[in-house]
Amino acid sequence: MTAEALLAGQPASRAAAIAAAAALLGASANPLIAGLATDIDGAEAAIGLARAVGGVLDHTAAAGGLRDLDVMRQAGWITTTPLLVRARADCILLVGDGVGDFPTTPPTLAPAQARRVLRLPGGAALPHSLALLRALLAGRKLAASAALHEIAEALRTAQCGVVIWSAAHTDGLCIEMVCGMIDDLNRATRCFGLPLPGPGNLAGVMQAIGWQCGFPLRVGFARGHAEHDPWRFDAARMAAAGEADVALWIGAALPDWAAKMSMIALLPAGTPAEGAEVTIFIGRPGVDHDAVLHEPATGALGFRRGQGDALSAAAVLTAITQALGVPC
Amino acid sequence: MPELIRNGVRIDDSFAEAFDMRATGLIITADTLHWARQAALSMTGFATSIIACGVEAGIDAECDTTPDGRPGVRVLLFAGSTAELQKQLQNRVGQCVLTSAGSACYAGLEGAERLKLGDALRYFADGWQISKRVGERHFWRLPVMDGEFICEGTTGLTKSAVGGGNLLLLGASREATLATAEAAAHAMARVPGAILPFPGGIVRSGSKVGSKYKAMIASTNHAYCPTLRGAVASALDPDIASVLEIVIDGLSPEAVAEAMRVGLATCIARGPEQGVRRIGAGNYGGKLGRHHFHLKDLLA
Amino acid sequence: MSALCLTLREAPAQRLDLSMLLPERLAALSPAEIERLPVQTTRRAMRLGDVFRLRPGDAKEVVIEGGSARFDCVGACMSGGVLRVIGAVGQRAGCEMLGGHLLIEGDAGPFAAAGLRDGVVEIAGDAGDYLGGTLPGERTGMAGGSVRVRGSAGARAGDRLRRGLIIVEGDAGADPGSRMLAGTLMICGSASGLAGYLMRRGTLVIGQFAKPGETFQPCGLDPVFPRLLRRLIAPYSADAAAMLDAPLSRFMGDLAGLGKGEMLIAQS
Amino acid sequence: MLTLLSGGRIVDPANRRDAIGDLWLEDGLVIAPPDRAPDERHDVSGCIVMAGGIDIHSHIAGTNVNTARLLLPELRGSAGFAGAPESEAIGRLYAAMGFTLVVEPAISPAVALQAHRELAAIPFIDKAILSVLGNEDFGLQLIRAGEHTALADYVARTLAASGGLGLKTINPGGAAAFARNVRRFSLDDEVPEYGLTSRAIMRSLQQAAIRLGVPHPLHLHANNLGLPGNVESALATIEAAEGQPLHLAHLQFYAYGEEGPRKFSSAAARLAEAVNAAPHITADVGQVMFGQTVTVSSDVLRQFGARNQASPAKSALLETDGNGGGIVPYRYRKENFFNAVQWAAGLELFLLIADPWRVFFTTDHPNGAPFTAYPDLLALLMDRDLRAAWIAELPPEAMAMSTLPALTREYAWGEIAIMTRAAPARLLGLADRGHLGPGARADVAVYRPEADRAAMFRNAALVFKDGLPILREGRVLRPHRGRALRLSPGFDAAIEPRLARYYDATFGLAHTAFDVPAEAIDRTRDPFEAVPCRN
Repeated sequence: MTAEALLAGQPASRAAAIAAAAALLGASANPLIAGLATDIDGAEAAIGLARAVGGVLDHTAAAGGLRDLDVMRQAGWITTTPLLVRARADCILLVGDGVGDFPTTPPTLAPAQARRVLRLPGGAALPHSLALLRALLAGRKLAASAALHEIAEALRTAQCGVVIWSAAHTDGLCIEMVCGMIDDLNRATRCFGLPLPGPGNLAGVMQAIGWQCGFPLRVGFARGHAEHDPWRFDAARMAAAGEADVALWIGAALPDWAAKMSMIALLPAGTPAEGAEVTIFIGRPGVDHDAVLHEPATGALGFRRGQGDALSAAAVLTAITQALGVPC
Repeated sequence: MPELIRNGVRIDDSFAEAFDMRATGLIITADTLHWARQAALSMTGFATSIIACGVEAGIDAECDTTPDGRPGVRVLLFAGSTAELQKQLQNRVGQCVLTSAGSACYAGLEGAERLKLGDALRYFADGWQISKRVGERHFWRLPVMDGEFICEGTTGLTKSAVGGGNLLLLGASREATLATAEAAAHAMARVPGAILPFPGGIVRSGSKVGSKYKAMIASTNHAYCPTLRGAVASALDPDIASVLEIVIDGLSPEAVAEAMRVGLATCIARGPEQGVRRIGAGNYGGKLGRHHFHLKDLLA
Repeated sequence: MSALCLTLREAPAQRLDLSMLLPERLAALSPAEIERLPVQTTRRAMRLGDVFRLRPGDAKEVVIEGGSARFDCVGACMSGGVLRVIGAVGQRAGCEMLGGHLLIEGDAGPFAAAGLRDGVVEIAGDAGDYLGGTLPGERTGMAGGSVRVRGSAGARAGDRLRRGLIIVEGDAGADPGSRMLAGTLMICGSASGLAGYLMRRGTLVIGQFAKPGETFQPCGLDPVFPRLLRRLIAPYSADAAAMLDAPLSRFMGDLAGLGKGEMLIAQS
Repeated sequence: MLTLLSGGRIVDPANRRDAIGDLWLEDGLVIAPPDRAPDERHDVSGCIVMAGGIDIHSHIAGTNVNTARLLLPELRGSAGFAGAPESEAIGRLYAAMGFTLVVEPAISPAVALQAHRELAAIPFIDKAILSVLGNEDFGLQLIRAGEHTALADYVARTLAASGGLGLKTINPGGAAAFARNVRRFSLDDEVPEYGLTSRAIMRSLQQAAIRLGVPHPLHLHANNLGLPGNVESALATIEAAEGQPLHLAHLQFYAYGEEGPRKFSSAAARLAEAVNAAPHITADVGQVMFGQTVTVSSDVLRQFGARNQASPAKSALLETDGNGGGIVPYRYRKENFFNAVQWAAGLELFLLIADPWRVFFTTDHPNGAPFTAYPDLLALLMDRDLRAAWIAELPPEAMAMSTLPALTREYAWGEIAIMTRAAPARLLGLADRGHLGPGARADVAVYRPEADRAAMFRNAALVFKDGLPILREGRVLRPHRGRALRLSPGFDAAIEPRLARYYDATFGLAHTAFDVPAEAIDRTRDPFEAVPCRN
C-alpha cells in the first residue's frame, strides 16, 4: 500500500503531515498557495487558508487567464459559450495554436445551414495576419493573401460567426486584435469570441477567487485584505526572486522552482514528490471524488461525480486551516 | 497755445487720445522669410481700422527664433472686443495663413487668457487633424496639399492693449511731409509690441467724430485739410501745405508711448527744412479715451 | 535646510511598499512618526525606521540613499516636491503621479510611471516592462507629464499612452507603443516586436526599427513637424532631439483600427 | 434558547401590530409570550422592531455579477467597490441593514450551479434565485408549437434543476432576436425564425407559472429598457397581462416619456396611475442613485446599446443560447440631465403607487445603484424636506420634467415595513417571513431611531437571524450561514427524455449537465430550504 503522506520523503500519517504543513505555513513570512489545480471546493478552501496565513494565491495557468482577462478589462469584449457555438455557429475561425481540440463538427447544424471552419495558424506571422484581416474587414485597401480575403468574406457574411483562441498559446495583443475585430463586425452582423479555458480548472478557480475576494487572480492577503497584483503575486517570479519562503502546491507535479523554498505538495497519489518537505496525496477532482469544476464543453461550472471518495484538496486545506487555529 | 520748439520743429502742447483694446499676437513661419511675410501681409491686409475692418493688424517684427526654427514674423491684431478679435483671428488665419504655402502658425503672445487658434481651425482637416501636446504647449497638425499646416491650439489675449496713439505731421510740402512720415513710420515699426495699421504705417485721411450725414460716424478732419483752409476754421498755419498722420496700436501704453517717442525724435532730427514744420496729435478733448499721450512728455 | 534623507541600512528581506515616502506626506510627520510608518508587504512587520536611517530635513526634497529592486511604489501618486533615489527601485515607481519630480539614479522595475498624470520622472538606469504603461485592469496608461529613461526600457513601453512624453534614450523591448491612444513615445535606440500594434493615435519615434507591420503604411512626412518637435523636446533629452535631425520615414497606423497614429523611423 | 426583545416598538403590519411590546424568540421562530424566563434578554426600548428585510431583486451572484468583479479591479480600492462586492461583504452589509433574505433575480439555468455556489458563500442572510427563460431555443420551440403543457413541465423541470424560487423572463425574445441581428425589439416584434412576438412569449411563460402554482408571478424584465418614450411599452405590457398576475421589474427604467426640449422626461405619473388601476400588477422600482456603479443585465440587446455610455469605457458582453449578459460600468451624475430625470422618476413611482403591498423597494442593485445606497433611499422616502434638499441640487430643467417636486407623501414606518417585509414575503409565497407573529421565522431587525435616518438604516442596532443575534451596529456577533430558498414543483417526467434528445442533438451534452444537486453546493448540510408551490 502506498503512503497517504510523506514527511521529508518518508511515509507519514496524514495527520502528521497536516500538522507539519500547518507549522510551516504558520511560521512563514510570505507563504505561497499556488498551482491551485483544484476544484471549486479546493479553491474556496485555499482562499480561506490564504486569508488565514496572509498568503499569496496563484494558479499554474494564470498567465494565460490574465491575458484574456486583461483584454476584457482593458478593452472590453463580446464573447459566447461553447453551447452557442455548437448549436448555431455557421462560421468558425480558429486562431493560432492550442485550438485544435475544440469540437467544431458534432453536433451538426440543421441541414439548411452549413458550417465553415477556417484557420489562422499560429507563429510569427499571426499578429500581422490578424491586423490585416481586421483592416480588410474595416474596408482598408491593403494587399493581402487570398486566404485572408476568404476569411474576411466568411466572417462578414456569417449569421453567427465565432472566433476561437487559446490564451495559453496566444499573445495578449493578438487577443485584443481579435476582440476589436469582433466588435467591429458587430456593427453590422453578429460575431463572437470564444476564449478557450486554461488547464487545471483555471476558469473555475478564477471565478471562485472573484466571488470570494472581489478580484481575479493573482491575489495576496499579507496585509490583512485582498490585494490584486498580477506581477507581484506571480509565484514563479516570487520563487526566482526569493520572496516566498513556503509554498503549498496543488497540481499534477511539482513546479520547476520547487527547490527554491519549503514545499508542501498536494499531489495525486503516486506522483513523485522529491524535494517536498510535506507531501499529502489527494484524489483527482471529478475522478476520485465528487467535484465542481469548470467544464470546457459548457463554459460553465458543472458537477462531476467521482468514482470514489478519495481525499480532496479542500479537506486537506480545511484541516490545515483548522490546525492553524483559525476558524474557517 | 504756447509752442514748444525742438530743432526748429514746432511741437503742439497736445496729446494723442487712445483707447483700451483687446490684442493678440501670432508667429507665422514658412520655408522662407518671403513666404512668412507673404502670409502675414495677407492676413494683416484690410486691417487698418476697426471702424470697417473689424480688426487693426500689422507685422510687429521678424523673429530671431521660432518654434520650428524657420524664418518667421510676429503679427499683432487689435480689436474692440474679445469676440470680434476671436472672429477676425479665425477668419484671417484660416483664409490667409492656412492657405499660404509652407506656413505654420504659433502663439505670439503669452497670457492666461487665450484665444482659439488651431482649436478653431482644426476641423478643416475633416477628422484627419492630429493633436500634439508637449509639455504645456498644444498644437494641431492639419494635412494640406503641400504637407501639414501646424497651428498652435491657442494664443494669448491681452486686455491691456492700447489703440489710437498718433502723431500728426504738418509739413511745408507734400514731398517733405511724406518723406518724413516714411522715415518716422520705418523707425516706429521697429518698436516691439507696437504696429502701425495703416498703409505703409501712414494715414492721410485723418478723421473727426461725426458728420453732417446721419449715417456717418466719422468724416474728414476738415480743420487739417489744406484745400479747405480758407473755407473753414483751419488748424493749419500758413506754412503748412500737407498733413499726414501715423496711428499706433500697442500691446501696452508703454509700447505706444515708445513708438510715439521714436516718431517724434525721427521727425525732430530731420529739422524743419528737410522734414516737417510742426507735430501735433489727435484727440477728442480727453472725453473718449482714457490714455492721453502728451507730446511734451515724449520729447527726449 | 537640507533635504530629508533616508539611508538604507541593509538590503531588505522582503518587498517594501514605499508609497508613503512622498514629500507632501512626510512634511506633515515628525521624525518619530516617519520611522514608524509600516512598509511591509508580507506578514513580517517592518517599519521605515527598520529599513532606513533617517536624517531629518526639509521634506520638500526627499532623498533615498541606497536602492533595491524590492522598493515598490516609490513616488506613487506623488503630487509635488522632489523625490530622489540613489539606487534602484522596484515596480510602479511614480505610478499615477500627479506632479513633482521623481529621480531614480538606478534601474526601475516594471510599471514605472504607469498611469502617470503629471510631473517628471527621470530614470538614470534601465526601466522594466510597461514603462508609462497601463496598470492591471486600468483603461488607460500614462495621461500626462514626462518620462525620461537614460538606459533601455522593457517590453510594452508606452502601452496605452494617452498623453504626455516618454523618451527612452536606449533601446526598447518588445512591442513599444502598443495600443497607444495619443501622446509621444520616443525611442532613441532600437525597438523590436509589434511596435505600435493597435495604436489609435499618437506619435511613436524609433531610432532603429526594421520594418513596421503591413497595417502601417508609408504616408509621407512634412519636415516642419520634426523641427517643431525637436525644439519642444530638446529640454528633456539631447539624444532624442538629435534623432530628429536624421532623415525620417513616416508610417500611419494601426490601420487595423482607427489608424491615426504615426510611426517615425530614423533612417540609418 | 429562549430570547426576549423587550420594550421595542413592534412594527408588524402583516399582523396589524404597531405598538410597544415584547417579542419572544425560540428555536429560530417567533413564539407567543411564554410563562418562562428568557435565557437571553435584549432591552430594545426606544427602538423600532421589524421582521428581517426582504429584497426581491438584487444582482448578488452568478457569472454576470462575477464578471463585473473581474472587470473593474481599479474601482475597488481598500474599501471595495459597492457595485460588485465580494460575497462575504454582500451578506454582511445586507445583514447590517436588517435584511435577511435577498433574491438574485436573473440566473440562466445553464449557470445556476455557479450562482448557488456564490449564494452559499454569502454569509448571514438567506438567498434565492429566479430562473430565467424566454430566449432559449427549446422553450421558444415549445411556445411556437403551442405545447403549453410541455412548456409548463419544462419550466417546472428547469426550476427544480436550477434551484429557482421563481420564473423570470428578460426582454422575452429580445436576446434570441438580437442573436439573429435584430437591433430593436418591442412587445409585438417577432423573433426571426420563430415567428413569435415578445407578447406571446411573455404570456406563455406567465401562464406556465400560474399553471404550476409558482407563488411569485412571472418576474418580467420588459422590452425597451432605458429608452426614451418607453413608457408606452410598459403601459402596453400592463395591458398585455390581461388581468393575470405579473411582476414588473425595475419599473423606473420604463418610466420615460419624450417630452421637453431634450426629448426625455419622466412619465412615472402615468405609469403609476396604470399600476394603481391594475391590481394584478406588482412592481419593484429600480431606483437610480448618484455615483459609480456597474450595470449587470442579461438583456444583452440593451447592454450592447449601452456600451457607448460605459464609464470607465469598457464592457463585457456574453451571448449564448438564452439570455447571456452584458456588464457595462456606469456613473450616475447629479449634473447629468438624464440621470436626474431617472432619479426623480423612481421616487415618483414610490410616492405615486398608492398600495405599498404592490410596490417593492429596489435599486436593481447594482444597475440603479449599489444596495448600499438603500439607507439614503429609505430616508428620502420618509422625509419630504430631505427630498427638497436633494432636488435643489439637481438641474432645474430635469426637475421640470417630473412631478416629484410637487409630491409631499412621506412613508410611515408601517408602510416601510410592508414594502420591505410583509409584501415581499407574500409576493414570494413565504408564509413564515415578513412578519413577527407566532410561528414566523425569527429574522428580526432592530433599529434605533435617530435624526439621520440613513445612518439608522445603514447599521441596525441589532439583527437576529433564525433567532440568533448576528450583528450589532454593523459589527459581527457570530458567524451565520443562511440557506437558499427553492421551489420543488412537480412535473410530468415525459419532458426528461425529450430534453435529453434535444440536448444531445443540439449541444452534444446530457440535459442534466446544468443541474444543481445539493451536494454540489454543500456536502455538510442541506444548502436549500424548500418552498411549496400553491397547488
